[in-house]
Amino acid sequence: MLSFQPVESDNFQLPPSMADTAPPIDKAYDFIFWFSVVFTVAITAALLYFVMKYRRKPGVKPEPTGHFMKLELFWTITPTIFIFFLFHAGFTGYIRNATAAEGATEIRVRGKKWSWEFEYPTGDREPGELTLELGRPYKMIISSEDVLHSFYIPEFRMKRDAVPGQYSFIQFTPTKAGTANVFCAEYCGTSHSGMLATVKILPPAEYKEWEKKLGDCQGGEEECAPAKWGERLFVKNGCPTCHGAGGTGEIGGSKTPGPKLAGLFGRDENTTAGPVHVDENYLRESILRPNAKIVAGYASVQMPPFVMKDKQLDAVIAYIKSLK
Amino acid sequence: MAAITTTPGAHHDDVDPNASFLEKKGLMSWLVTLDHKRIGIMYLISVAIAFLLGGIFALLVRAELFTQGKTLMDADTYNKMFSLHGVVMVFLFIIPSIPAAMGNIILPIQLGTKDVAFPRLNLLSLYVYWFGAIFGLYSMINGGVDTGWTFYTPYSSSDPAHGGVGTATSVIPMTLAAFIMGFSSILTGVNFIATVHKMRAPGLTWRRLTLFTWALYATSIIQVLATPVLAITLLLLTMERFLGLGIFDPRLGGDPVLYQHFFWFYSHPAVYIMIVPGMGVVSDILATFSRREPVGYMAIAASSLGLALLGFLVWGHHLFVAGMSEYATMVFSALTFLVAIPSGVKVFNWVATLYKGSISLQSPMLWALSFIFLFTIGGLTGLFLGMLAVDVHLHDTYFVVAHFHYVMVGGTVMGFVGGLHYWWPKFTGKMYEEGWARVGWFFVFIGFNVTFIAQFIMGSRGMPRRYYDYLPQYEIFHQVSTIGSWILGFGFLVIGVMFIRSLMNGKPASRNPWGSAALEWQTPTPPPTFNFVKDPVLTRGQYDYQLATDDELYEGFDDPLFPGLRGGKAPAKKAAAEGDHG
Amino acid sequence: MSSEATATAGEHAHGDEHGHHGPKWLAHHFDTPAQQFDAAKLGMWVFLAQELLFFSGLFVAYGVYRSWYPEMFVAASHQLDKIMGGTNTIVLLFSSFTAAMAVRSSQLGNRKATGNYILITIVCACLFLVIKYFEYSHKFHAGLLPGRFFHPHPEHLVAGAPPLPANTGSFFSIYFMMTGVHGVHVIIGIGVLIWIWIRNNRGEFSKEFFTPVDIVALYWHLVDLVWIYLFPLLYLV
Amino acid sequence: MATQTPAHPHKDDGAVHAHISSTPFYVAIFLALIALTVLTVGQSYVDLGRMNLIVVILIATTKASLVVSFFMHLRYDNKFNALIFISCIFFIGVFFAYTLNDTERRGELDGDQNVKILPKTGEDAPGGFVPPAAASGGEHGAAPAGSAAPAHH
Repeated sequence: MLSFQPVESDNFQLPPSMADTAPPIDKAYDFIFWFSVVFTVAITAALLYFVMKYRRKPGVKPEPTGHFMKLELFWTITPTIFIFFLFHAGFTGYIRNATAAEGATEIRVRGKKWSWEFEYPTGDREPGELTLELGRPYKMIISSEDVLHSFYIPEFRMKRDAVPGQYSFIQFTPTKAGTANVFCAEYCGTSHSGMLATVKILPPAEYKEWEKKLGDCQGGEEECAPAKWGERLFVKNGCPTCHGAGGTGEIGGSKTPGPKLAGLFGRDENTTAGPVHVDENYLRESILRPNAKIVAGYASVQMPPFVMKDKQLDAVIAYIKSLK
Repeated sequence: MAAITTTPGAHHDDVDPNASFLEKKGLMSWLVTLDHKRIGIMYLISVAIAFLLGGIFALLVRAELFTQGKTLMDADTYNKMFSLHGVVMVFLFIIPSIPAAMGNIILPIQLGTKDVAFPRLNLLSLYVYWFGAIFGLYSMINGGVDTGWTFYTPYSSSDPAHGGVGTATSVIPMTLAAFIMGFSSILTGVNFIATVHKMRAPGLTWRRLTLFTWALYATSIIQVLATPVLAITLLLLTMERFLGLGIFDPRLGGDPVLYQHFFWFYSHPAVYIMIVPGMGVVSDILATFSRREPVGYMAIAASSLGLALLGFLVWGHHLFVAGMSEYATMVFSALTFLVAIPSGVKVFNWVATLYKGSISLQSPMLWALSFIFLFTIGGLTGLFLGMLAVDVHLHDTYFVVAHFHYVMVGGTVMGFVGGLHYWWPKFTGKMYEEGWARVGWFFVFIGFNVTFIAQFIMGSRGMPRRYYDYLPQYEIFHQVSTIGSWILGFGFLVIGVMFIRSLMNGKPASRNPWGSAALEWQTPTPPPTFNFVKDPVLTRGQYDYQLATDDELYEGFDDPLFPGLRGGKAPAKKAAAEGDHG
Repeated sequence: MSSEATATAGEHAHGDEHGHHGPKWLAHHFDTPAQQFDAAKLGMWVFLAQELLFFSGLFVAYGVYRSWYPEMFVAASHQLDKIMGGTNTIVLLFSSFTAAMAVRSSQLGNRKATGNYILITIVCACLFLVIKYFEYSHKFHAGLLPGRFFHPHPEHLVAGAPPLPANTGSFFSIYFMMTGVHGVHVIIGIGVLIWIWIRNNRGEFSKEFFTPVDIVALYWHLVDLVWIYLFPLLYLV
Repeated sequence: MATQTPAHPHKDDGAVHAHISSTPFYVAIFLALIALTVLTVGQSYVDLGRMNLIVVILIATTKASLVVSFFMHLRYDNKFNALIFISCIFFIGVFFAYTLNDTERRGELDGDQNVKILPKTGEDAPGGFVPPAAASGGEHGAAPAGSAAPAHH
């Protein structure tokens, strides 16, 4: 039934298909799309034809309405039959995508206001960028630390809410190398639309290379100078959604939810736990346990804690120090 | 006075047949009135203001999205704009629009009764609505809300002032506003159910009710049975934010998905509170402008009740990706498809009604026909979202936004504005300018489709909803959509100006300007306080054009398109030249 | 909210002005007393359906949490006073009985008995609230409060009862919401009962016209009905 | 409902005809209600295990139906009023059953889906319940209620 429409993965209506979960959904989508087109065209054509043919004319009386029992039954029963097919098409695809393959690689996905963090089986955490190996089955274990988020990769046609206090998962096997987008699809506050991440799907050989350097700085020597790497980590962790690009405390001219970071280092700040001199230790504490000492005026902002390796922390602190 | 009666009923000796219900002047005569028509008109003015306000929010939202990044406002303001657009449109405009405003004016006349069963309750419901609206306005002045109209927990319930992770905006007044306005909706529902059951004129059997009455009856059932659940949900939400109950907030041991069950147990049936009355309006308009009884009268009436019933069984389709058990998703998906059956039955019957009718394309009919087209698209795109696998992709994207706008604007608003055109002469006693009505319709129809077809495409391409900013590949769709919203807004502006002009210097309307056989057109225009000069007794159905006398249909018939047309006897020269917009 | 359903019944004293020849209490837009009575009854039943749906949200929340945390519910229900709850049940049942008797007296046109029965009903309703007040104040003392405010003081808890799990605040949220919303209904009930009592004293009711008494009694029975479920679900399981 | 009922389905004389029960009958109903209350309180001292809830609800339902049928006269009332009441119970049943069909069956198809605790590792989901004691500052929530430190720390 579903095969009458050849599956065109890159059509105008859908984003490119990059995982095994996409084709069944695309098939169902195309099926229902053409079903709808046929119905809409038929109904509209009949409507327009009748309107033109039976326009009010002098001397022509309308025909009194009779009873059309058979007709009524026909257009009650026909849709009933159709919807069984539609339900079946939707349900099988859903169940196929709702059960994970044995031995799938488990990656933890944590949503927090307003960034995504991915934890690999090695324990390494990478914010803002998810790197996957082509052809390998994955299971994303999704959780949220504050409010509802929704982990959505259009290219995989997969979406699942990240519910605080509850785990959920999606599973897929990437089928095409390239990059895809992660969106947050459940409204979560000010920077909901900035809660993005990228998915990089690498062929196995490249993936092996990447995996070796997981948790370290990827790139040349210059790119891996602490402040440079720190800047990339700053962006990946979603810090600009609250502190502004470059820690300027501004997005598009308006004040951000979090305090300005540029020029912060070395100053004395008033915090909820008394005056504090902003040094490396304070910055480190504020990243790991943000609510211990909150700068005055920001007490109602709930920055989520960030977990990083020591060298990553050092790089971010070096970057913040460099901001003027 | 020709009435729909052969047996004379009781005569109101002391009622001046020419004294319309609008005769009495003075603000107080309106504020303490028990006349359902006056209450309906006050509702109508209120919802029109709400529609204007919600429309301005919508235009601002679209304008902000015209370019990537910041166009007009910052993210927080944008988030409040779309939330307020939703809250105002849903709770202040759409839910009371057809039932409370138009239903109040027309329903008792269609039933041939002097008033609704409980006139004081009716006035109370208006005051409750206003009281709720004051809370809503207070919340807006106090900074507004940025939760979306759905108030999902824990974002809405977890107050940062108590160490929570949610929003710091003015949520409690807004939820209380919706809570209070819920009672207004319940009171209207109670009133209408009792009125339809107990107040029908002699001879007005269930089979002779208009389809608009049937639709309002079905709607009232939903209002009465679903709205209290919203009330308790919002009360729990308010308490959750205020006292930290721990029922919906996970940090206090609650479950946010449970909130979604509670919320959608009301809010899905609420979709039918919105659309079913619109279907009723369309059925009546189609009958009048095709001059024949709708095909499958009982099927259309039964499908209104069917939609009301099914509306309660499908709320879970809003939760397919929300963290609900797979078994529950299966049940909800299967039941969701059942909604297609009564919806389909209605559409097929409407189209069949046109067959061999005598169709006049005057402005109410244009709205009714565009309702059918747009609702068909809205309904069919609903099937996409009912299919589990496809919904996983489309949920919470612009596809959903476009879908429910096709149902609510393409459906309800088209029905509402169409009904407003249709019954306008009856309750104001004034005609409007047909030409401008068509211009307005044209812009609304075109603007609406431009706005939302663009949203369908970007939605299926993955653009999530409620986004302040977006990736570059979606920019073109957003721009088309924003331009469409301007066309749409212009169309409504034309219609608004046209109606105000009609009020100020419209030509007086005759008793039955459309030549309809229904009961409300058999009483003077505008109707007297007790609706009829003498109590009507029905000897035929309200759609029985073949049984209606020429006097009933055409006395005072002053169709500007068909001057002198009485039962098709007189020639109508202009007939062929009209209706180019069809 | 309950009184509105009765608002049209008998309050339109203007019938005659409109050339409508009927009893004073027959509203102008009704043809016969029976039509008015049936409409009021139907409206009230629809309103009661609405009330039940309103409470249903709390019962569903109860059901979900009870099946998730049965031991928490058992432990917490030991902190509630069965004797007080049971007494309150009997008080409410008795008031329901007197409300039914008030309707009966009214149907028979016995104004004095109607007034007395309504009065007893009001007294019982107040007694219910007094007992409730003592129960609540004990809970406040013991720190058995909803959600965020839950912090039990061991010295005030019932001796020998099972220990309370950390999330017992959820139980007390449900307890306070259910009994609180019910209590608000009791207060509204007292209000409409007093209203009916005054109208009865004024002599507005008769054998032919007792609709408001009937309808307020229906509301009062509903308050009783909800408590019939609340009591065992909260106190006894 | 759609039958050709007359629009005013009341008796021809237009007067109100209501059923009036006798005083002893009301007393008997009241005594039966008291007896059932005593029974349900007495039962609570006997542990019937899982049957507890069922017995309690059965007794409550018996009491409720006595009140509805006789005190509220539904037994003698217009049949449509009874229909309203019954359909309202039906919708409450739908609400109850469907919601529990979700909350009771999460994690059945796959143990990791929609669960509070991961079965494999026993980790609590982050963002979940923070016991009030852990919310430093005590009763009035002066301090943020546990800053959502991931549960496995």
